[in-house]
Amino acid sequence: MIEFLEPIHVSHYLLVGAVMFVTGAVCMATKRNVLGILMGVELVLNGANINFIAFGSKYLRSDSLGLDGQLIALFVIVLAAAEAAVALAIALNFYNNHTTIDVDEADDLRG
Amino acid sequence: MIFAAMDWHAFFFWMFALLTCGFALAVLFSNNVVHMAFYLILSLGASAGLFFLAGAEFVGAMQLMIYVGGTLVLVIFGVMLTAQSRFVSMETRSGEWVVALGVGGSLLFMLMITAFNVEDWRSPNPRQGEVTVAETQVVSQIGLGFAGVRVDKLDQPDGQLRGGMSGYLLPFVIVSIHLLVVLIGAAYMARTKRRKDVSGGRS
Amino acid sequence: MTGTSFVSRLQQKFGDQITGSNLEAVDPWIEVAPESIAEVCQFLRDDEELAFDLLNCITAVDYFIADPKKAAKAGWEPHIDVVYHMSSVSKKHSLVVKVRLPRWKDGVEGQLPEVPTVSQVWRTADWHEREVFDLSGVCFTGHPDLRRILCPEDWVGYPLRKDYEMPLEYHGIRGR
Amino acid sequence: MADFFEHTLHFPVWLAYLVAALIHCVLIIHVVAVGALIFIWMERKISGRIQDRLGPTRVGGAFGWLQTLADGIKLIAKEDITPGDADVMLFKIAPYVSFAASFCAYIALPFSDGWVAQHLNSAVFFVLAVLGLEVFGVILAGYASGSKWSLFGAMREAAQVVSYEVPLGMCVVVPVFVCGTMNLVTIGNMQSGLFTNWLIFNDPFTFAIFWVYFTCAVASVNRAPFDLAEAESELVAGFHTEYSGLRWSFFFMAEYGSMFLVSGLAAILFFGGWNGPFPIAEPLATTLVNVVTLGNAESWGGLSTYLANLMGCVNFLLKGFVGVTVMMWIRWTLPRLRIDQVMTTCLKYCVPLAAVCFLGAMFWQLNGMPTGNDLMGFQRGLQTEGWVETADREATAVTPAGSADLSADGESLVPVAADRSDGDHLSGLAENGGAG
Amino acid sequence: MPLELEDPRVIEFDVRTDEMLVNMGPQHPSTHGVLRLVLRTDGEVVSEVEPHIGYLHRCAEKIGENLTPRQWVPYTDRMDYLAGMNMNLGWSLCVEKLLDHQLSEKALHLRVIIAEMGRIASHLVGMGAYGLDLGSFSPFLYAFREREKILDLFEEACGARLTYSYITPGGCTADLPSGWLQRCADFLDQFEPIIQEYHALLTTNAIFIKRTAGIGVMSPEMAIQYGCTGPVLRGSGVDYDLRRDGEARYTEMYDGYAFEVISEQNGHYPKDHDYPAVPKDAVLGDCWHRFYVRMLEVVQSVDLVRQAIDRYSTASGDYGVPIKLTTKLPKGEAYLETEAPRGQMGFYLVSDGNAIPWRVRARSSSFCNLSVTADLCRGCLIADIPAVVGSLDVVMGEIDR
Repeated sequence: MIEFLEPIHVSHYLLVGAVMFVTGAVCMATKRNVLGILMGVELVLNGANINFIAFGSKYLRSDSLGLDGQLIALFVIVLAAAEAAVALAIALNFYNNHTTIDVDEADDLRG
Repeated sequence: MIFAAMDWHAFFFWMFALLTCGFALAVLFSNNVVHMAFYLILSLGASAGLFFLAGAEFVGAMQLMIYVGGTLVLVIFGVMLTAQSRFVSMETRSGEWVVALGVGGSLLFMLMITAFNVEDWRSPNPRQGEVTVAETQVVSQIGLGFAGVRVDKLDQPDGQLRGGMSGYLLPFVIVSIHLLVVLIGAAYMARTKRRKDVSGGRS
Repeated sequence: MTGTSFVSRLQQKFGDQITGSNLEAVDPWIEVAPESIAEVCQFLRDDEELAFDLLNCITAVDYFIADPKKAAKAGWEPHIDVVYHMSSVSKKHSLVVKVRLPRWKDGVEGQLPEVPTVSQVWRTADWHEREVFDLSGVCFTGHPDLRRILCPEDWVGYPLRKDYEMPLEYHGIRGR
Repeated sequence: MADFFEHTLHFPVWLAYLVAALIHCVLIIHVVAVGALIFIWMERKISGRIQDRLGPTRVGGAFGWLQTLADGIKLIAKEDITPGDADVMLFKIAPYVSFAASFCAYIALPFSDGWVAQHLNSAVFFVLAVLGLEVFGVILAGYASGSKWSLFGAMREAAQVVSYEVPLGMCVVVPVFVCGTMNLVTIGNMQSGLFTNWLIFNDPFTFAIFWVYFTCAVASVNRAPFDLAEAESELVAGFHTEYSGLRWSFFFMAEYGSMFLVSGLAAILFFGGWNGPFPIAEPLATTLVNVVTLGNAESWGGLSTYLANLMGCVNFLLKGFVGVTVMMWIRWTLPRLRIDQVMTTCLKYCVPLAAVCFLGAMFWQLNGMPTGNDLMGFQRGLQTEGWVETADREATAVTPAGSADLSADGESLVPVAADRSDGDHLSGLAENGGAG
Repeated sequence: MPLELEDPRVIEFDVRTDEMLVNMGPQHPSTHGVLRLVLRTDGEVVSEVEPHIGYLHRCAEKIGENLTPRQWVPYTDRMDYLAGMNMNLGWSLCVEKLLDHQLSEKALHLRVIIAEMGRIASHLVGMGAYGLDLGSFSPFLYAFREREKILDLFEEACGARLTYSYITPGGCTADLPSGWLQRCADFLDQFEPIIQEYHALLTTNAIFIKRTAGIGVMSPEMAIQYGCTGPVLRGSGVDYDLRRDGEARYTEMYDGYAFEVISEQNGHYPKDHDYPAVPKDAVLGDCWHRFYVRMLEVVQSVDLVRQAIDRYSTASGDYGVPIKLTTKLPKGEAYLETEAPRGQMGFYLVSDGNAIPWRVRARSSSFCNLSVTADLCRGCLIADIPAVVGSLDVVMGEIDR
C-alpha cells in the first residue's frame, strides 16, 4: 500500500484528474438543473487542468512539459470563465423564457 | 516518530486530493443547487492547493482568482436569480443514475488503468531533490510566454525542440478577443428581448 | 368670502341638498344631505371662488346616550355626524361641512350607515375615511380600499362609538 | 525561519518546518484577531471623537482599552441562534468561510523585509484572489439565513464585489508593472530610500491610481459609503441579520482583517511598505547595536538587520493603521451610496480611470520619463526582478546560432539566446524567494 | 422595468427575478418607530409599497372623551413626542377657542418662544434621523448635541425633557425661571453658526445630494391632494404656512413678528444668498427640497425666538394662568389647526356643556404626510424608501395616536 501511496508521481495526479473528470461527466449527464450541468463542465475542465499541471511540474518529472503545461492550464481557466459567462447567459435566457431551469423542459423543437 | 517518517509532499497531496475528489463527489450527489455550488468552490479551491503543490503557483492563484472568485460568483448569482424552492433541489431520476454511474465508473476504470500503465508517469522524478524553489517560480516566464518569448526554452540544445519558440502570443490574442466577444455576447443575451403575446395564447 | 356667502352659493347650486347651517357657531358649519356630499365636495374644490383644495380632516361624532333618562334631556335623536374640515391654500379660508347619518343603516344594529366617499375629490380622504370607518363605523360607499387602518383587521367593534364595549380578550390578551 | 531551526538549533527537517509554520500561523492569527480587537476599539474611539463623544472610557482603565474584550466575552456568552428557515449547514459554515479567506490572504502579506509567512512569487495576485473569496462567506450567509433581507444583502455583495474586482485588479497591476515583479517583498524593497522612491510619487499616474485603488479597496471590503451589503437603514443588517454571538463576530473579524489587509497592500504597493520616509532604520539599528556591543556590531551578525526590520515592521503597521483610520473617518462622515450609484461609480469612473492610469503609467515607464525619484534623487532599492530586465538581457544575448534557428513559421518575435544565463538570475531569486 | 417599445408584443427587460413581498418594519431601523411597509419588490426595484400603521394606537381620542381638557394635555405630549410643546400649544389654543379665552400679550410671546424652540428641537431630530436613514451617523449626534441644550432649557422651564405639558389651556403651567431668557439667547448665538456645519455635513454633501435630489418628487397639486402640510407641502413650492395664513386666534401670536415662509418661489428661496445653493439635480418637491426647507425653517425659528425674547421681556400682563381643571366647556364645537413642526396639527373639540368633552379629535399632520408614501415610492429602489419616508419625517406616535 505504501508503495502506491508514495512517493507521489504523475499517475497520482492523473488519478485525481480522472476522478474529477468522471465526476463532472456524470454530473453533466444526471443533473436536470442547468446550473448543475454548468458545474459538471467546470469539474471536467478542472480535471483536465490537473493533468496539465501534473505533466508540467518540475517536481514530478525531469522531462516535464514545463511552462507549456501551465500556459495551457491558464488558457483553460480563462476559457472556462468565458464559457461560464455564456452558459449563465443561456441559463438566464432559458429561465426568462421558460420560467424554469430544468433542462428536460427544453423541448421546444420536439415535433 | 511518525512525523519524521512521513513524506510531507505525499501528505499534502493526499489531503488535497481527498478534498478535491470528495467535494467533487459531493457536487455530484447533492441535490440542492446552492450546496452544489458551495462544494464546487471547495473542490476547485482544493485543486488550487494541488497546483501549488505541483509548483504552479501562478496557475494556483489564477485558479482561485478567476475560477473560484469569478466563475462561481456568477454561478451563485444565477442560483439566486432562480432561487425558488422548486428549483433548489431537483431530483435525478434513478434510471439516469444507474446509467450514468455505470458509464462513468467504466470510464474511471479505463482512465485509471491508463494513468498507472505508463512506466514513465509512475516513476518518480530522479532529480526531484534538486529542483530549487526558484525553478518553479515562473511568473515572469509565463508572462513572457504569453508575450511570445519562451525564456525557459532558451537553453534547449536541440533545435527541433525549440519549435514552440514563438510562445503563445497568437493564442493569447485569440483568447483575449474571444473573451471580449463572449462577455459582450453574454451581456447581450442576458438582456435579451422577449416576445410577449398580447393575446395571451401560446404562439 | 364668509360663511354666509358660502351657504348662499351652495344653496344656489344644490338647492335643498343643503339641509342646514349654523353660521353663529365658533366654527360656522353647513349641513349637507348624505347622498350629495360627493358632488358638493367636488363643487367646493373645483369652483374657482371657493377652491377648497385642502381637506384637513374627516371626523365622525357619535351622538348617543345609553341612559334613556339622560338621552331624553339631550335634545337630539341618536345619530352620527360626519364632519369635513376643509380649507383653501390659495384663498386661505376654511369651511366645515357636516353630514348627519343614522347610527345604524335602516335602524338595524350592525348595519353600518353609509355615505358616499370623497376620496376621488381629495386623495387624503382615503386614509381619513378608513380611520373613520375603523374607529366610528361609518361605511363610505365607493371607497377603493375600505379596511381597518389603526386597529387590527380582525378587531370587533368601533371604539369611538359611545356604546362601544372593550372586548374581554383579544387573541388571548386580556382586555379589561 | 525554518532554516534557523534546522541549521542553528539542529531540529530535524520536518520539525523545523512544522514549528516555523506554526509560529507563522500563530503570529498571523494574532494580527487578525488582536488587530480586530484594536480596530474595533479604534473605531469606537474615532467615531466617538468624530461625533463629539468620548467613546468607551471605563473598561480596562482610562481609555476603555478592554471594551472590545468585554464585548467579545459578551458575544461568546450570547446564544447562538439559528433561524428555522435557515440552511443549517451553510448557515453555520459561512462565517468561517469569510474569516478563513480574510485570514489566508495574510499568508502572502509581508510585514517587513522578508517577514512573510510564505514567500510567493505571485503574492499580489494571491492576496487579491484570496481576499476575493471572502465574498463567498457573505453570499452563503445571505442565502442560508432564509431571510429576505439577508438575500438582498448577499445579492448586492455579489454584484458589488464582482464589479469592483475589475478596477481593483487593474490598479494593482500598475505598481506591479512599474516594479516588474509580483513579489510583494521585492516591491517593498524596491521603494527603499527617500520617500520620493515610493511608488505613489513615481509619476502622476501612479499618484492618481492610488486613489482609485483606495476607493475600490473600500468598496471591496464593504466599508461605508459602499457598505450596501449590510446597509442597516435599508436591509436591517444585510447578510448578517440573522447572526448572533460568536458567528456574527467572525464576520466582524473578517471585515476588520480585510480592512487592514487592503491598507497594508496599499502601503506596500504605493507607500514604500516597511520603508520609512527617510532611510534611517538601517544606520540607526547599526549604530544602536554598535553602541550596545561597544562597536562589535559585525560580530553580532544579523542583529542590526533584525532591529532594522523590526522598525520596518512598525513602520508598516503604522501605515496600515493610517489606512484603516482613514476608512473609519470616511465611514463616520459620509452617507451611503445607493446600489446603482455604487455600480455606476465602478463602471463609469473607476474602470476607465484605472485603465487610463494603467496606460499612462505604462507610457511614462516605457518612455523613461522622469519619476518622482529624479526630483530628489536617491538610490532605489537594488533588488529587482522582472521580465522587463530579463527580456532586455535576452535581447542583448542574441547569438548567431539562435537567429539561424528562427522558426520557419515566421512568428518568432524575439531573437533567441542559446546560453543558460537565465539560471543564475533565477537562483539569485531563490534566496529572496525561499521559504520563510 | 418593462419598457414599452414600438411593437407592443416586444418587452425589453433586465434579468428577470421573482417578485418578493418584503416586510419593512415594524421593527426596522429606518421606519422611524413602528411603521410597517409591505414592499412588493422585483429585485431591487420596488413596484408597490403599502404602509400599515396602528402599532402605536392608544385610543387617545377615546381617552379624551373621559378627561377634562387640561387632563388631556399630557396625552397630546405623547402624540408627536419629538415636539411635545407644539402639540400642547395646538390643543390649548383649540380649548381656548371654544372657551373664547383671551391671553395676555406676555403669554403670547412666551408661547412663541416655546413653540419655536420646540420647532428647532424637532427639526434637529428630523435632520439627524434623515442622516441616519441615508447611512450617515454623525449628523444625528451633532443634532442631538444641540437638541439636548434645548431640552435643558425646557427642563428648567417645566421640569420635563420629553413630555412637557407646559403649555396648557389658559396659558402655561409656570413662568420662565429667572435668567432663562439670557440662557436661551446665549444658546441661539451659539447655535446659529452650527447650522452651517449641518449644511456642510449633509445639505451640500455630494453623496447626500445624489441620494436625495430627484427622488420622491411630489408636485404641489399632489401634495395638496394628499393633504400634506408643513415642510412637506412647502418643499413642493407651496407658499402656505399657518403662522401667517391660519386663523386669527393662531396668527395673533405672530402679529408683529418678522419671519418668512420658507418655500421655493420662482426658483429662489428666501435667504438664498446666505445658504447653500440648490444643486442642479434637485427637482422641486424632491427629498432634498423637503430637507432643505426644514433647515431654513430652523433659521427662521431662531430669528423668531430672538424677537420673542425681546418682546417678552418688555410685554405686559402675566404668563397666563391655566384654566381650572374642572372648567365647564360651553356647548358647541371648535376646530383649530396650528403649524406644528411636521405640518398642520389640528384639534377638534365637541362639547355638550360638561367639563368633559363629548368628542375629541386630533388631525395628525404625519398621518396625512405618510399617506403619500405609496404613491411616492412606486417604482423606486429599496434604498430610496428610507430616503423618501425619512424626508416626510413622520412620527408614529402622532399617526397612531
